[in-house]
Amino acid sequence: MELEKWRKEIYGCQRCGWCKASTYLDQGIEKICPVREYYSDGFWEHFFSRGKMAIARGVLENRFPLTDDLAEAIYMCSTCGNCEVHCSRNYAYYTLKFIDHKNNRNVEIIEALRALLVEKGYGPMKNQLLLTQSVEVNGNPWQQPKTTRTRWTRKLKIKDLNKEKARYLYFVGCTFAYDNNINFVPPKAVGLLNAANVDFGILGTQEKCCGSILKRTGSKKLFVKLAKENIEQLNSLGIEALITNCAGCYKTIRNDYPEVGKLNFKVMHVTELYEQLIQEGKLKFKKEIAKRVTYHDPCHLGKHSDFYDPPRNVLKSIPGIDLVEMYPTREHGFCCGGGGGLASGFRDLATKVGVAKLKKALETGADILSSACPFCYQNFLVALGNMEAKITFKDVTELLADSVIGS
Amino acid sequence: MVLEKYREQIYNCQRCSWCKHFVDIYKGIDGICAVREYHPMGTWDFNFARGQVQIARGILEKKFKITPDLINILFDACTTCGSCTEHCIIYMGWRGFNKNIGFKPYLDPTEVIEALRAEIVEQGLAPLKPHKKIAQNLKDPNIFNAWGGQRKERWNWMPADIQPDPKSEILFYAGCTSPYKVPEIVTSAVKVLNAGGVKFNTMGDDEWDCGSTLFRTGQWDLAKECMEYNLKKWKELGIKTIVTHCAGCYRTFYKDYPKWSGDAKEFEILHLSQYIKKLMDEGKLKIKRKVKNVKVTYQDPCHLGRHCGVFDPPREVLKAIYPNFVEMFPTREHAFCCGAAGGMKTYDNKLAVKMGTGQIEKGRATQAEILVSTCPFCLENLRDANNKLSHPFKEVVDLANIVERAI
Amino acid sequence: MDLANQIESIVGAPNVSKKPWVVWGYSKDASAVEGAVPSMVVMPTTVEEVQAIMKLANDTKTPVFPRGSGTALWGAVPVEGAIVIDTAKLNKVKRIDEETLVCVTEPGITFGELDAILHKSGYRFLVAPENAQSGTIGGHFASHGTGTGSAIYGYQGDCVLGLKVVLPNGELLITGSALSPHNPRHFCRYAFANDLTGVFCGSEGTLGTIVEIALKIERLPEAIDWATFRFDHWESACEAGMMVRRARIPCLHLFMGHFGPLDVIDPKGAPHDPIRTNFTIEGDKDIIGIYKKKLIEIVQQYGEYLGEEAARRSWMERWRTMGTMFTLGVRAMIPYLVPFGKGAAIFCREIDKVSHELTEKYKEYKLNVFFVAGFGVDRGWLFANNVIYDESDSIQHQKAKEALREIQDKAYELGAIPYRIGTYWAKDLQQLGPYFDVLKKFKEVLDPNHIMSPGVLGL
Amino acid sequence: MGKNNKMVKVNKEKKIIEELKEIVGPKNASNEPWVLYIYSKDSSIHEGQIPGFVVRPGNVKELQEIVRLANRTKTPVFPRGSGNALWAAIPPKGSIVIDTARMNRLLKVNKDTLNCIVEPGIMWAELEGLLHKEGYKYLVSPGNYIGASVGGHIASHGVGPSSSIAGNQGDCVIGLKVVLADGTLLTTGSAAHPYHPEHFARYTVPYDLTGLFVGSEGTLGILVEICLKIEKLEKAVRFAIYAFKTYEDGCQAALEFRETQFRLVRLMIDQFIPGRRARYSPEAEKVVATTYPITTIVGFEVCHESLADPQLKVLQEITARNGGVDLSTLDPMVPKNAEGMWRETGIGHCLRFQYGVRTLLPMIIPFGMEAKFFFEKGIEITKEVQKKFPQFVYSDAGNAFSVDRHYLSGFMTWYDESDPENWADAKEAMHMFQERGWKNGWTPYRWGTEWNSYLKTIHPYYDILKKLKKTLDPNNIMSPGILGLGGKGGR
Repeated sequence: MELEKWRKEIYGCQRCGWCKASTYLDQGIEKICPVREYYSDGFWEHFFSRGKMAIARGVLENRFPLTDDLAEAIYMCSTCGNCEVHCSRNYAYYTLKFIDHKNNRNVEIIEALRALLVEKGYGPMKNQLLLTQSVEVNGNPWQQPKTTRTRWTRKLKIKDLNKEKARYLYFVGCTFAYDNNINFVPPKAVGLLNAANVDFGILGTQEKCCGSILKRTGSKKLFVKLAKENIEQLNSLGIEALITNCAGCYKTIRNDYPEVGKLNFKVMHVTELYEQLIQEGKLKFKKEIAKRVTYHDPCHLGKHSDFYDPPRNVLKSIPGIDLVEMYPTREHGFCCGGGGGLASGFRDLATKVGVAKLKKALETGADILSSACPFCYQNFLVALGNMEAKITFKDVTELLADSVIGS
Repeated sequence: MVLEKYREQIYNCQRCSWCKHFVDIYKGIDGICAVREYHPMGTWDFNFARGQVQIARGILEKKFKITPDLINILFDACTTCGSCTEHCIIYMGWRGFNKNIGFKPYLDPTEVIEALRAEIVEQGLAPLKPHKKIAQNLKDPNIFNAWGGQRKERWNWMPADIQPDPKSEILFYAGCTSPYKVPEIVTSAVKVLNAGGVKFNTMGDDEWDCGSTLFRTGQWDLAKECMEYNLKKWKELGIKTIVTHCAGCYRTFYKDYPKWSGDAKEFEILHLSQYIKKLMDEGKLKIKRKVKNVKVTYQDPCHLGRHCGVFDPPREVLKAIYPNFVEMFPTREHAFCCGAAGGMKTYDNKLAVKMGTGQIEKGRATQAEILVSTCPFCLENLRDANNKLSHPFKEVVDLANIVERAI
Repeated sequence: MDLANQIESIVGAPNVSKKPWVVWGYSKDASAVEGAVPSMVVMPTTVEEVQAIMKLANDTKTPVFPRGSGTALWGAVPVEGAIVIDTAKLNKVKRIDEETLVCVTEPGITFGELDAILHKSGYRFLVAPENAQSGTIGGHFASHGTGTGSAIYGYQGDCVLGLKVVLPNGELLITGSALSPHNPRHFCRYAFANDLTGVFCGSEGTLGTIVEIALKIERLPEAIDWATFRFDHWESACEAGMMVRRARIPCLHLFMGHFGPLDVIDPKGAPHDPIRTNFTIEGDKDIIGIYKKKLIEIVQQYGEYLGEEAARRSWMERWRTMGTMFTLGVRAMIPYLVPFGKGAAIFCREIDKVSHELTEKYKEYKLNVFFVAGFGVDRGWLFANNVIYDESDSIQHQKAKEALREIQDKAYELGAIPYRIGTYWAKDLQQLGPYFDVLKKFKEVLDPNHIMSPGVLGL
Repeated sequence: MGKNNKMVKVNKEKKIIEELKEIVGPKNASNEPWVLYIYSKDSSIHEGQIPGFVVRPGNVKELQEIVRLANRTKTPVFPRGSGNALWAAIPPKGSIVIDTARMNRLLKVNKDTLNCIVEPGIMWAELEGLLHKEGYKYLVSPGNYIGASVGGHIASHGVGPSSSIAGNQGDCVIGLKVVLADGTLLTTGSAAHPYHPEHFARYTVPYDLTGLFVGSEGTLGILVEICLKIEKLEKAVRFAIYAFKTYEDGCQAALEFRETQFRLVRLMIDQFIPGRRARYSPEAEKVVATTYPITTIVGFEVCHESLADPQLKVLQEITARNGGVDLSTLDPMVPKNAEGMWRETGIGHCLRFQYGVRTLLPMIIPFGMEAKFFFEKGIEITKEVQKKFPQFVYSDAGNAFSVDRHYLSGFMTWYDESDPENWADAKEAMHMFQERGWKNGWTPYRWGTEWNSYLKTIHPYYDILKKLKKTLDPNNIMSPGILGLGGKGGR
């Protein structure tokens, strides 16, 4: 059983309750768990991490049978990992930086639990099931035919790595590729890379879902299968690095794949590359963007991959942009609500959380909320639709492109 | 009913029990009622003023039968030293400690206690044996004094070389205590007066008694007889000024007589100490020997100090001879009673001496070697006490002796 | 209609659950004690609901277990089949009275949340627990807790002016000045004859369910300053702490220990001498300087001044310092009180020795028993002993409990005063003769059916 | 009742007094009518009640014996400190009055843990003297701290002029030893510990029973040992009088004084009534009488002389901010040092007694601006009563001293006990005060028998008191009647 792997951590829970509420006014921290704070019944123990740890322990000691509503409780989580950051057992790691390893791995444990539930047929949630099945069938969660994956490349001339070699692979990811609301972002990225004449290509219709969604929602078997295929394919390309626009893909490929198989290339988030290019002076800014911008850390990038600065540096380097921080920020930053299958599983809650985060952004008086993740993008769009707010959302790529290429 | 006259006073008692154990940490006052501090049953409420005033109230309201041990308490539990009066809130207010209060209730606990005793006598339940004896002595023409010595022996102490001057308007009143009990006081007294070139008259064998003891022990009728007798005699002798060395006599002349008779106001009453001071100021009396190296301290006789406010003359005289004069604490109006007064010595000598011992100890605490007083009662009692002690004073003497030695 | 349905009809379906996997989550606190699984958990949202629940439980003689945040370290765990009343939804601040400096709040709010609210109006509570993050007001008061601020403000009990308590029979008891029908305000604790407020202070849920607490508050200090000192011996360290208290320097926190709580932890156990003390003082901006001067003046006679950084950090992280120990592994803690004075130093040395002996004794089980002293509380010290073990290993867990019991008994004999009882000290409480009898009598009066937290306090 | 029962009663009494004398010795027990009369009354407006016996134990053992005897014979006992309560703490008929006067020792001064352990009979002033010698002081003492015993003040959770920061007497007690109705000796607080019976912490073993006996006014047990908080005696003190135009300003300033959290040992607020007080010098009085009728009297102490003036400055700023003036400079009578302060508000405070026999109805009101309304209302009430009973002198209810988070104010009437009619009227007047005060939200704070009828209306609080009473004192021998518990008793 997957859970066994985390036995020590599960029993390690101190039950101190920091994952329920942690207030640090000087750092602007007032709330920890989006579910506890914004779900109507969130006050129940099992809706925040401590309770989930207890359940995991109960499962190990098999104190009770699994049930559907137990499953629901476990899926009621955006796996944002704020609890992990605030876990008293990780205190010396995150805050004091005395030790180099996490003592507790809440997110992993929750995903392990979900894996168990799927195994036993209690998960994933109904709407999530559509996505996972779609991944199996179409190689993408959005129930779209494989062939339309390249729709966004129309009128663009990009190397096809199935045919020729290139230094980098630009891994678009399903969401940016298929979602018509946001699929104008990849072209901009391509534009930027071209502008800096980077040698890169794409997999076109041969690109398959990274499997993030499977991993998050516990479809472990499918994920491993998919991951194997992908690793094989990617390794065969002989690329130096895989670049992606998607925080989800980034996390999955960078953090989760290695557990399945070795990778022979580096995994980079586009913003990382932009940063390089800007430093090397390969990107020239044409246009000034006199705007106040605040940056939201996607959990998959920030908390899970410890990836905070590149996007910020990029934004800072854009002339005219005044980058302001929300409080709390970075590892303490609050989730957008889109992650961990929460958006697909529990739409309303996801929206509530998104709205809450938007309010935080508004407090900074920013005109633009920026991020580097399609899920955040999606969720914020919904949230914006649900509130009156003088703030727009733009992906980092978008902003950079506006300044470099001009629109 | 004697008490009726005191009804208002009695009901004015606040029962605040300041008279129980007044403390002034900065003046070194810790307790004021000698009886409460030294009486074996002192801490009973009836052993200090509040209780006795309540008894008076009870008698007025006829709340209980007057039993022998109640009477015993009344005479055993108070030296009428007046310290309770001094520290009575109501009395302080009346005397104007607090200038602007709306109206001024009056209460003098000591007065009430004396009235209480008179009441008992009036009801024929007292005087008690020892006090009755005094009356009998006084009524007996062969004795004619309080202490039962022979009438003809009264002036035996008078130095041969000093003769009373019948024409003088100044009367030296010997009283009955010193001539029979501590004659050296009166001897020195007259010597001092003589040295001051004072021509004085005496009442000779016709001297009877000031009535002090009678007033204190409630035998007011006889006391008043004494008063009438004295006033009459003084008029006959054409006296203007009465000088006495006895605090008891002084108090009676100065405070009691005016209360009962209008004529009393015609006479000037001087205590020996006052008179000596006067002589010294006028330069008639020269101090020949100052004693620098010896420490002396002074016991305020209640009747002189607290009752009549004569604090300074004796001190000034004393300081003129013994520059090295020290105060014992508490002192002046807060001074403890020596224990003899109010018929205590005659009624309960043991207790009286016990109180005296207390005073001696207080005195010794100042490192003084000589204790001076200006009252035969104090002197007698303090000497008794002094003889009992392991570290006694070198001597306990009257101011008169001191002065005599110095000139 | 069974109990669950009846309760459901009181609080509504979403607020009650008896699902085994739900109630399981409520079976433990943060201590080493294995709790029993309650029969159901109910989450009332109003006082009326609490009253109804209690009444029902009383009529059916079902044990009730009020629960704050479930973070007790002294074995406050429910009994088999109990109804756990989770106060999480009773978390509203009723009123902040800036006139009388009182804040009336429901018990379920965490210190952190309350702090956030008070700060907005420029006020603060006086005493917060070590684990103010998730600890609730109710829980802390019910176990008369201490923590930051205790050095001058004393116990949580000292900071409470009045209560509203639901008694087992469902009646709502008000204590303190709020009793007056014509001025039902909390501003004086000793208003109506006997002070019943105190009776519930430390009752740990054995007498009733607290539903409202009036906390003393004060204006935020204009300035805060810090100082850390190093001492060579327990004597000097203890003496210094005592002297600062004696001079009544407004010392918010006075943490004495083997290591400043934010120093690096040697994973093999707490590093030893030198002993450090962190002082945190408060005051008006133009006065605090003088206080600090005075403080240094006093303490320098005993130890070496190390500047303010360590103390500052330890203050900034005051509510998370426990984490430094949690990172070592699951921690069982036994807190107790020791009076100021020579005795304290001797105690420290003794208990420190004992801790090492025990670590030795349980070497094979990889237990880590250690003593890090603690902080000043009014007229004494709050010290604690820690046992660090791995709960996933049942034998180790067992041994940890034994070790804990040993260190506890030892401390008790050395004169430590048990101060949070739970089930840890229950046995020792019964030694107290007449005192315990009176406790029992009380219990009798207020809770004749013994439904309130049976087992806790050994009642 | 028949002659027969009379006989039985008489015999019973004879037996009891004999036993009492056996316990404490013949000198310390009495049932002489005149003795009983003395012990029949406190300082309140109510007539006394003649007890059956007065006994003065010298130690705990004796006291326990007495209580056991009482419990056996079901005779009420009535512990008595100094007998100057102002709220009708009056012994029940035929009860055994236990006079604690002989249990008046200071047992211990713990400088380390800053507390002292005393027997209940000691006078506050005595204790103060003893502590001063050691260089320490207690925190709160009653207004009449010269006459009052420690035990009495604790048992009635008293407050005093120095309560501003220290709070209620209940806040100053660390632990107690109490003799319960069955004669057992109960120790509360940390001293209950078998291995280490030392008083230093109140909230240790669960349930703060200490508080239960603080304010019980002798209805649950008899205090035989009290552990009081003490603090170092500070030489550095400052004292000031500030005057304000209105109650608004005064109360606001007082609130801000309090918020500074300086160690205020005095904080009084007070409305100037011409010819009422000698507190002001003529110069100062001019100011007060004309434009600044509301005065606040502030005294504080500091741990270091260098702190005194900066703190004083802060207070002055607050005063200025609230449009007040500083009288201290004007007024030579303003104390300059610790002794002065002690005189001013120690003895000085008691001098209210001077007006003669009087009722005092101590009541508490919230701190802060709201107090203003209470003061004004209080004055209104006083006027109303005054209209009905013009013959009395009244204290306006517009003055008070601060206690932690509230003020202690109250209503006062000076009357003449020697005139029965006048006395009866005074009672009537006081009942008016009680009734009006209560209705207008003044909270009574010491109970005796004075408030019985009111206390009985408070549920379930009162029921619980009764239950507790019943369990701790099944035979109802502890001061029955007080707090309306167990039988009529009282007046």
